[in-house]
Amino acid sequence: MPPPTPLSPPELSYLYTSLSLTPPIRLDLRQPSQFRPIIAECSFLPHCNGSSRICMTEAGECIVGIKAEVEKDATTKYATVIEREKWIEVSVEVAGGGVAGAGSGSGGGGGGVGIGGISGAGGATGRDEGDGGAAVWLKEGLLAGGGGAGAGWSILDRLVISSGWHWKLYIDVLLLTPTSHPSPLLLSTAVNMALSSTYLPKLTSPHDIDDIPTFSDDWAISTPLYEPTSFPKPPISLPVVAVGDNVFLDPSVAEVAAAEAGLVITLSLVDEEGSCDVVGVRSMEVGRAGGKEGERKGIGRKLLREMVGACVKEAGEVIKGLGETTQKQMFRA
Amino acid sequence: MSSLVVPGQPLGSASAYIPGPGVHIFNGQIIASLVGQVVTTTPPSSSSSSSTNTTTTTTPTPTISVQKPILSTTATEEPNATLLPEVSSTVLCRITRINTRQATASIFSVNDHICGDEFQGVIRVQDVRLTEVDKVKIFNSFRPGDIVRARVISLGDQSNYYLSTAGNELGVIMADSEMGDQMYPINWREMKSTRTGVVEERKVAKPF
Amino acid sequence: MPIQIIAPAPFVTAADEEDDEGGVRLDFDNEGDIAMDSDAPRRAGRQTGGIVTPGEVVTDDPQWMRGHGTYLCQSHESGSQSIVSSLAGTISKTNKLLSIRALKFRYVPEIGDLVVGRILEVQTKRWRVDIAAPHSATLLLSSINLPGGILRKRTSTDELQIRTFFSEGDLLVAEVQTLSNDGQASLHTRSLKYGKLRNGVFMMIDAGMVRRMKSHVLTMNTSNGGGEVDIYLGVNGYIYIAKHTTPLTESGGPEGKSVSITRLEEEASEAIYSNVNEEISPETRAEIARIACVIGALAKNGVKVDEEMVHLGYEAALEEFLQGMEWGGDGEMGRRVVEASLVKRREQ
Amino acid sequence: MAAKAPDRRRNNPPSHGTTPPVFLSSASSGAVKPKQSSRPPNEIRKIFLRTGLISSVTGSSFLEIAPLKLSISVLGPRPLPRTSSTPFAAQAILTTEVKFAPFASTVRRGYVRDSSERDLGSRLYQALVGAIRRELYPKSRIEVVVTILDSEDEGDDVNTVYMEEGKTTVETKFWDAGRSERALGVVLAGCITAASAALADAGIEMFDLVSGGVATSFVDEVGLKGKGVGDAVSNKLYVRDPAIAPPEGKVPLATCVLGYMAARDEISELWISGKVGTKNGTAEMDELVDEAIAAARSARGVLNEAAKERVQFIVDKTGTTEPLKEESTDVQMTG
Repeated sequence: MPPPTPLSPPELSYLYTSLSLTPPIRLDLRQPSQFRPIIAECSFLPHCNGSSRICMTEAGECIVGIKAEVEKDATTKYATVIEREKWIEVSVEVAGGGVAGAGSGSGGGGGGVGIGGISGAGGATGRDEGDGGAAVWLKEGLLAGGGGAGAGWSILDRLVISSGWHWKLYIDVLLLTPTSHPSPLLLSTAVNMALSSTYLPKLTSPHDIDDIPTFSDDWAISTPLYEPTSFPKPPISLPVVAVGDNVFLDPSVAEVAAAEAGLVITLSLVDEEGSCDVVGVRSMEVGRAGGKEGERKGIGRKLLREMVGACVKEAGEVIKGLGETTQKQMFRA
Repeated sequence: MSSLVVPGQPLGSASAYIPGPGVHIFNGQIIASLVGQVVTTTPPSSSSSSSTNTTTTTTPTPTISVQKPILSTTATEEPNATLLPEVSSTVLCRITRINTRQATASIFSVNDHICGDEFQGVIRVQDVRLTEVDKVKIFNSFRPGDIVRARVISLGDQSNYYLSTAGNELGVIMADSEMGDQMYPINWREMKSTRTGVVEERKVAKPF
Repeated sequence: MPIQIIAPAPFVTAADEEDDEGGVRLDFDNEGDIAMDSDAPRRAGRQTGGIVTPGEVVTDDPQWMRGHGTYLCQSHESGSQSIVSSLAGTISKTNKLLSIRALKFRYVPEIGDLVVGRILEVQTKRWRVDIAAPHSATLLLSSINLPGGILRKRTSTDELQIRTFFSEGDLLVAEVQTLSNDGQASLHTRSLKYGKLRNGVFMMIDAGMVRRMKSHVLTMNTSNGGGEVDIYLGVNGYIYIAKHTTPLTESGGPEGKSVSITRLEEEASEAIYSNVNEEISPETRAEIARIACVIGALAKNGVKVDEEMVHLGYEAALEEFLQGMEWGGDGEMGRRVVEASLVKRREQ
Repeated sequence: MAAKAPDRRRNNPPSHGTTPPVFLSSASSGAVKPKQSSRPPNEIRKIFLRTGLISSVTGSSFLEIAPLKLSISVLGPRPLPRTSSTPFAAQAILTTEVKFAPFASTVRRGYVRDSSERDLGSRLYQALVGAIRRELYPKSRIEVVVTILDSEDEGDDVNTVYMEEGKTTVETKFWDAGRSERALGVVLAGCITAASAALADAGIEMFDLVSGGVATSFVDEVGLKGKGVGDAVSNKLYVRDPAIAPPEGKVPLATCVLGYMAARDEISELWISGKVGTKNGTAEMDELVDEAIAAARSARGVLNEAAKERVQFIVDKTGTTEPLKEESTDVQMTG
């Protein structure tokens, strides 16, 4: 997620030196493993099975709505992998015309309400890696990352209604702040909260009947997609960058531009104590990686360990924190 | 066989050699950045015959470089195949458009090598001639279609390289007259048609 | 907890009221209470800080002239003309001219403004500079100081080397020299006060949050061994905070020996366009970061940034001894610093 | 030089036409699917890699790993497109494009790149971008175009999952979650290795060659069904360069794909998908990454030889002056 205009060389070198000091000095005086505060709200869209709204200082704001629709299995007795993976559909879009002239050129001008430009998966060319393909990446995390207490657990199993029928889950991420490079943390916390707040209507027809299933319309007895007490929890992705030998969580845009290596690590909570499993790791494009002589080109093994270690240490708290916030808000309503 | 190296392969200590083209330094080591043959050249000041011997303590620091051999009939002096115009490289270009301020040209050869893609360059009116710059008229110096030898003076902006023909050996080397027949140079500012004998103005390069 | 998760709060809180000067009161001159007593809605508006909304009648007193952000409207009943606001903002008046200052707006350049900008594009003889205005500004090659003496003639070589002076992404401090008809600004850096920025950090706040002052370049003495720090408060809301450097002025003065003057100029000019930072101690870096956080907190809490507030805020921050995320977004601590500094100001 | 203005929208073929490379059909392959060979888990499949096959581009390579076949062209450094929107680039701009041929997989693919292809492209970009000395090529772009001609992927019988019906809960035998990651991983690793070879063939300066490696961790199927699977670390099986079909009685846990620069011991691109426990800190991940690195090192040996092969051919043919043999060149960088 490099900023639209490059930073000037003195700025970058200032940042780089500050961040590679021991102890490092972040521009906002944060500790290396400290996150910026986020404003979060969930389950506020009445038409959705689950929804969330996340607002971050720098990354902006996004809304996630999850809708579940009843769908007939494409094949009756056999569900191939491809078919099953189609049960979840993720899309990331930018709300058009939000802020006039906001750099990326994706927001349509004027003051329209329509959808301006599609980012993420839509706009990924070779150049904008990192979070390009945001939808692909989010889905990958979901499919791989359900697996808490049993590696065999999959979110897809929760979507089976009866023989021949399943829920089709539409996860729509709407970025209210136009950007071509949405922050992975923003997207993943938003999807995480929305999933935790997703409830599906209770099935009233028997499981083993091939007929169209029927559901109770009482939301009080609806079933949560993710059990609030048990332990597959929706996964969360944490961006982490390295400058020199220092590792920083939740890097700001400028920090990413000055960083030498970056990863987005997807984790899911396994137990009450807050220990996590890594369910996915992806490289993130950072400013200083490569090109010039004397810059670091990749991640050494030791650094990789430190980066993942830092995420694993903090992720439990973050996921738990998000979960608690979700619960609080759910039952307040 | 072992004289071939691949990128990433260490070639020796950075203190023992001066890095030339095709190598870079990492962790105090000279590292190859091309596939090719290692060439060390000792500065001629020292006595030793060509570059046969590797560093001994007395000889001046040799330059080490990696060259990628190319399949070509005439072995030229510039062996690395990928080329981009650089400041002070000599290029051949074809004039594509002219206006009063500048001539736009399409560069097809850099340092005697033909490039795969043509690069766009401009010759601004003040860069046409070394002297009497104020009197230069692009219209009297170049016409579209002329083949010009020029020197790169700046990488310019995002789309154009800046070229200059200020210099005796720089300027039009091939041109057709308005009638479409070939012309030959008669002096540094005129060319004459082979068939009709019409004389046209050009900024002519001095023939070798 | 490594992360702070906040439930969304309702928009305006009473706490904002405390900041009694949030760009409102001070825009009135001393006879501030504009005589428009007949206007009931206006009065109500004034009590909540003098904010008007588009369509709101400001006054129907014919003594006032219509300024920016207002329009004239013929009232149906009385047939009298009244001035109606076309912006959401505060009323400001100069003599008999009534204008509305919007609460939130993009920076509109004015001649003489000191701005911090970032190069967007390099063209043949000029640069396009982002100054947070609706149009990007231009900086002509002829409007900058060229290395090798202030009075040197511009040559065509300079044109070829334009990228060595400023290239894309570079930050600079400049003054608005002229404005074109469509409001596009043309900048100049023909003073040693202006030019390329280095040795520090860049941040941006809302353009409206920087108060126009006599001088927008502050030099602050910091604690904790930070030394002196320069703050460039661009009127456009772009701010640069850097280690203090001795200004590259012609300090040799007229009485200095002519040889040394030229040498000095020579040296100064070479440094102008350098991209290399000086040695900056960790202490200075920490204090620069602290000042950046103070300014950020001030702006976020709706307090206009000026020299006094930066100083007070910095003092308050030192007392609170804040770390990291407490500053952020709606962080309680950031607000505390701002409140503490407001208290300090009242005491003075 | 042709007198007409160059066509910049497409890459022109040479005027005289080209002869497509013809590959000898090995006797064993045919319509019959090759059976899973009983190769040990720590051995990667044989790699066929050759450079310089396409004469009209700056550099090219062709790679074959069992069913996977892909060809890569490198174009450039070439001028940036002459649109006003292109900003000045002090460093070369790298673009990568990965496309499956419509016939490359069991399910036909369209001509327009889909999201997984774009994703592979951006991953390939990440793997290569740091290794290229881009500062040497200002104002230019380098294009890497990958065409996958054949691949092992979804839709195979192996992956059809039978869903048991009845009962109150529907039980599915859906243990093959890592399959598509494995298939894509093998493709990506192949792309990385082959792209390095093509870049080397193009004579583009690089800090190091990047080779791709894949490894998958498997656990016993029975172990999984029981509760508390996290402890099943003991009987973990790591397979380098995994095939689609999992080993007998095993289910995949996590797959790691990486781009590795052996000479610098650095990872330029990392992609892990699947469950990696953190009970022992990052130990479990380390093991997986180490396996993938080992796979990448093995591929690097092939890559080195392939990169040299073409140059050696030229050297032999032109008989250029043998440059002196350096005493230090005997440092062989084979994985």
